[in-house]
Amino acid sequence: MEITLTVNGAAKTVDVADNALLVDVLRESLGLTGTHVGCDTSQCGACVVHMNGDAVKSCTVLAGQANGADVTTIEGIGNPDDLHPMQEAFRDNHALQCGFCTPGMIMSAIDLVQKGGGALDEAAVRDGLEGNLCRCTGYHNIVKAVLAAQSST
Amino acid sequence: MEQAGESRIAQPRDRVWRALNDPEVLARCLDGCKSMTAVGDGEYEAEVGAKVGPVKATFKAAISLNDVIEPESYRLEVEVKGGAAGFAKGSATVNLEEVAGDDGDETLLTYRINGNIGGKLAQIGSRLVDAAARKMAARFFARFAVDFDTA
Amino acid sequence: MYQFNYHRPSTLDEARSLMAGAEDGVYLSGGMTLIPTLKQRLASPSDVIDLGAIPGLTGVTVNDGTVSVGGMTRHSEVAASEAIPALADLASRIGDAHVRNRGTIGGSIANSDPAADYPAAVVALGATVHTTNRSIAGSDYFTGLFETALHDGEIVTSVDFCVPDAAAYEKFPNPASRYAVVGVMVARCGDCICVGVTGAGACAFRATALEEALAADFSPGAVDGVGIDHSEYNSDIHASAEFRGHLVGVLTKRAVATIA
Amino acid sequence: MASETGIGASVKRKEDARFITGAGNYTDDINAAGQTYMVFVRSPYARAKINGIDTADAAATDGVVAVFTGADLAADEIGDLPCGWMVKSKDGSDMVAPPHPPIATHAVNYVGEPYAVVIGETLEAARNGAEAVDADFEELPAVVDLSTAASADQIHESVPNNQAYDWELGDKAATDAAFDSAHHVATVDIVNNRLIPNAIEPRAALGEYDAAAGTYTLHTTSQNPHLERLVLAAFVNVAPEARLRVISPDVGGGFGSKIFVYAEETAVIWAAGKVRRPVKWRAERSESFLADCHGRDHVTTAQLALGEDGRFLGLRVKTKANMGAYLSTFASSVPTYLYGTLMAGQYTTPAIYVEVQSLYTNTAPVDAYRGAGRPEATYVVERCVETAAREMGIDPAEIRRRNFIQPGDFPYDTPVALTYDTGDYEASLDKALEHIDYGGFGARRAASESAGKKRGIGFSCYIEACGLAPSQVAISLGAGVGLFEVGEVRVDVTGSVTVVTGSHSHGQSHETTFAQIISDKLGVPFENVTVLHGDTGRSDYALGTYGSRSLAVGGSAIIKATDKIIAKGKKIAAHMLEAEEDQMEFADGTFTVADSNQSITFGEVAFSAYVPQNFPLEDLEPGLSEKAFYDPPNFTYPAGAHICEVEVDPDTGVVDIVDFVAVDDFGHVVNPMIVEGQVHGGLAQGIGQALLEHGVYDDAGQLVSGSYMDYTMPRADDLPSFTVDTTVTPCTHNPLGVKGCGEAGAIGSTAAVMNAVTDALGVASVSMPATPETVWRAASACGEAPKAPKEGE
Repeated sequence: MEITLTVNGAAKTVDVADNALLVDVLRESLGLTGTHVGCDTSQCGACVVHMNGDAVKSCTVLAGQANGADVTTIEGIGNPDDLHPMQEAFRDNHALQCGFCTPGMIMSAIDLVQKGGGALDEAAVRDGLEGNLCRCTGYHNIVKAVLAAQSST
Repeated sequence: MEQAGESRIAQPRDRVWRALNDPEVLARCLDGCKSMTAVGDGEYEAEVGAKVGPVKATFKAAISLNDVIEPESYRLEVEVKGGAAGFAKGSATVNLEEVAGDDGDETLLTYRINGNIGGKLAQIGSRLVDAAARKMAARFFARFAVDFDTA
Repeated sequence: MYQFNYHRPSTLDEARSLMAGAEDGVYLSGGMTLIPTLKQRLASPSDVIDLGAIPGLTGVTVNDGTVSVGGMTRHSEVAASEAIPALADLASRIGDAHVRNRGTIGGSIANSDPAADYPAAVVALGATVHTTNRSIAGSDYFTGLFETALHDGEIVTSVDFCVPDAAAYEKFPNPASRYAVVGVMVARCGDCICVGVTGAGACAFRATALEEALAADFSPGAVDGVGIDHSEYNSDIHASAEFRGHLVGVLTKRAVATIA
Repeated sequence: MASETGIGASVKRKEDARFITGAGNYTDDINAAGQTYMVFVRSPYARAKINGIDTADAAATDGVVAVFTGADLAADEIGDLPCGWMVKSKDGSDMVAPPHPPIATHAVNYVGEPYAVVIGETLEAARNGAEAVDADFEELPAVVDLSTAASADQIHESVPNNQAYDWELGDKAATDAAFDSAHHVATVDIVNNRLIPNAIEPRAALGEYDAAAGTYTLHTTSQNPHLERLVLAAFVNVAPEARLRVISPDVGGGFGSKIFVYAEETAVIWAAGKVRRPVKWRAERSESFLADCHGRDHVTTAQLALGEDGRFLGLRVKTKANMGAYLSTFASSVPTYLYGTLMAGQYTTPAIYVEVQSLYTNTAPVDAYRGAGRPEATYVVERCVETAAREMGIDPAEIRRRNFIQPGDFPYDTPVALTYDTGDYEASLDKALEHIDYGGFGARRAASESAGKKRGIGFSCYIEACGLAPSQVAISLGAGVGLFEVGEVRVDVTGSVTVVTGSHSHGQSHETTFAQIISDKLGVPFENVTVLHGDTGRSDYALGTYGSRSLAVGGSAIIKATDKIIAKGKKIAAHMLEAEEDQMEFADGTFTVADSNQSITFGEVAFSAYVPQNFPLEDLEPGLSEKAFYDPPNFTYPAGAHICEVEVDPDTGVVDIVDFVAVDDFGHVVNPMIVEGQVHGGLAQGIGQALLEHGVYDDAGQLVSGSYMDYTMPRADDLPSFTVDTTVTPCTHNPLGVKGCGEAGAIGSTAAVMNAVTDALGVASVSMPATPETVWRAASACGEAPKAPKEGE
């Protein structure tokens, strides 16, 4: 079937199987490999993107469900010369090591801060990131980065 | 995984025993059973569509009756292969006891089941195994008890 | 995933006729349980019928002491609603942020996972489940492990909750999955006390012994005298039936303490 | 050069630019034209005979390219997966390792063991084919329980009593004598729970065969591509070493689990040659749970003998270690040379005797997982010490102080084969006590008590042997490989520098740390240094990344190469300045003729090296590129003090870590920011072991904690922010004075947490993981065991 969606601001029409997932569309059809797959039970959060303004796990969205949606991936929020404040905060606070969970973590963190109204404290950030697993950082610096990004935005 | 239960059936013991050895009755009482055929003495093959929430698959089951002490007890063994989902194995030891009821002889059926599952079902669904097994066993023997009214 | 035909009807009637015509169809609402199951190849429906494009099934409306939640309303929207704070609190603790952004109340209660959160509210808050066919009292809705009063092809269109005088939800999450090992919703409406329990049994239920004790004395201490029969409770590597029984008591006390 | 980017500075990472923008290049991001997809058909049984495998339906499935079984690999003379470390039993006999074919042929011995592979045009086709493979299994009773494995059914024909080896270390007679004279003996029974590594990137491989050139290229998620190549070429016989290139691109975490050579990449690269098309495989997470090597899984009884004054007299340890179904790449060394040798801890215990029996079971193979042997050892020692303190009524900080090896005692020979070069254990403990405000603990405990909570504090003073390792020592102890590292420093024509290291980075930040070293030593701007790693086509044979060795060993190799660059540079500079070579000095990126104002910059020397004018070619070759192999003379010995404070809710059994302090001595630190990050990550894994993580097999050998629905990974809301600090006693035998920091968090923290939990509850022991139900049960029965008096109470 054919679906049309907006990805990182650009309209895309792709032909996909009925059983394709949004993450397959992004990684395979569109070559946006910054969105990762780390599990098969919708727990790890490595695949988080924004869909119509909400952070969602793209491994648990069928391509058909994303038909007509506005999707933003890690590739769409900034680039090395013009980083998103959350990307900058992650770098400045050493909030990543192997980098595999990082795109999903950043996309979740952006949604969290946007909806947090500037009022997030450490506990709220830890709570808000429960859907993203990181095995490297112990979360300490991720939490620092999210709080720093909140105050810089 | 082990479960036990009992039900009282307002029928004499040998009638209950006959039913317990009737593949048609067994098939009627087994949730999702699509077919049951005898393939040998006390051996059957069944096709069972199992559904636990969103998990839905059709299994081929081999059923055999062992340690048969007519008309008191037997052990029913089931082995199920579910392809990608894995496998399940279990046994139910069923005992029939004659008890006196208000309107004549009745039968107390007690059962003890145990079993295990393997493959993806065990890996992903362990939290549901006990509850699902309990449900299947309880439903089987409940239907069995009721079956006499309709049969 | 096995192959299936994906449909995205725009009316309830269309959805139902697609279902009626499908060899082995399944409705898709939020997909938070169904999609992982399909990915594991633990189900092979012929047709997946997505309810996401049907208008009129979302939103939280308040009318005369009743809060009506559309069947396709996301958990995050309920979490942000204000009419029943305990219901919003419950919704805010379902899964994780991403589950709340996709999962729906209709999908959750149609699935009737024994460890889902919403069922505790459905049984404790005098709910009525409205479907394409009829209305079902919340207390009659859950019938067993992953089983409900819904018939084949029936779709949950909305759930009405009574606004209680006071209510609180206490949850003991599974440390891994964040499902409820036990969740308890205590609601007080005049003299009527409802205690809805999820996670402990095959499906959500009202703990009547606790309700009676609390009706006589609405205080945490009243829970102590109630023996909780855990013989039919769930048991897994995270919590034995005995521990679940203990937690039902502890969480009930805490909920009572919050609202007493 | 004390600059903003030199040694000691918290430089922001070079790696981050790609990772934070989604431009990382992980194995699964790489696709080859015409690639096929491989799916493994895995055993649902823990133990079964294979009576036959019918692949006809699978082969006939739409889109299936090929189906192979173990017999096909055997026909191509593909060898077994070897274990690279020979351990001998007490009686001098060699360890017994069963044959380990990559794809099972006659029997399967754990759930998840592959017995066939299916290659499809698409992943879906391969999956469909995999479901159509029909094997005739004869299920056998599974051996699951480690404590009874030695007397259970024999799993492998060649392995009597399911025993890999029965090993010992230390002086039994001296230890027995110490116990005879003891005033007090503290005994602990410990289960070191099974852990599943769970790097967030699942393992993956892409194999390609170039028929024209006869060469193989394997992209895979390996921590050490050279080891992968060596084993695949020399032992498994997949391809000649020179015609096999192994590339580890960006790798999403390893923690040990990606050191080993597995069935999957073996099958991928072999099959690529077979079907003459690229073959790709990526693990589903469900596969990772079953088929990645697990960690820990020991059952131990340990006894500490003490004098009346609380001095340690002797330690006796008896351990059963679970190897799983087969002996993985380094599995044999973990419960022996990485475990028994650490039993002295930070203490002067004069007599130690350790016995380890390693056994096979029908579970996934167990091998090194972050810390590898050393967390297990620390847990044994520190639980013994804490137990002794409580039983004897001595403050747990004080009992440790009384027994520490003192700064003046180094180098210190332990009774278990190691020579510690340096350390100051009391300094770390004192700093940690200050951070945690030990004096205020009594008041905090009282406050918790009045809120219905139970508060406890726990200590762990750990030591680790890192910088693996001196080849000489390792080889003499049975290692089948040397353990040196290679570093190559290539100065480019324009004066920028390319460093090639054999140490692969999968989160450890080599691209930054190694660039800092070069920038510091050569005076080259940090941004002009590029670090390459992870490609056997780029660097010489080397050993890779494990055991906190990258900086201590790999960094030292780079320093050694840098010294050669400077020496060569001096030669060139002397030629250019018409001075004598021995007059040349080098500092801050400038070569200067001693006692003169004649100088020339590093960049000018570099340019001249490649545009050689009038070089005396017999004495001075063009070019400025040097390579060095570094083999350390000893292990390094990071050590530290971890203190954990918990609050337990006795009603629910929930343990809340309210404070965690880690003070570590890693010697000199190149990048404090990175080092702190390494500690944080290790702490999360150590705390995870204590409170959350558990690989659970049921009696039939089914892995029932086989997904994130049941295996509890630490999440952000499970952990506190940590207080991390350092003390410094520089390593005495490497040029940077560094010790390694990658594993410390995982080694020290577990015992601290469990000592805190048992302290809070006032019970002698709580089994790991201390889940709510476990703690609730312990709390419900508490009040029996003594609590040690605490300073400030």
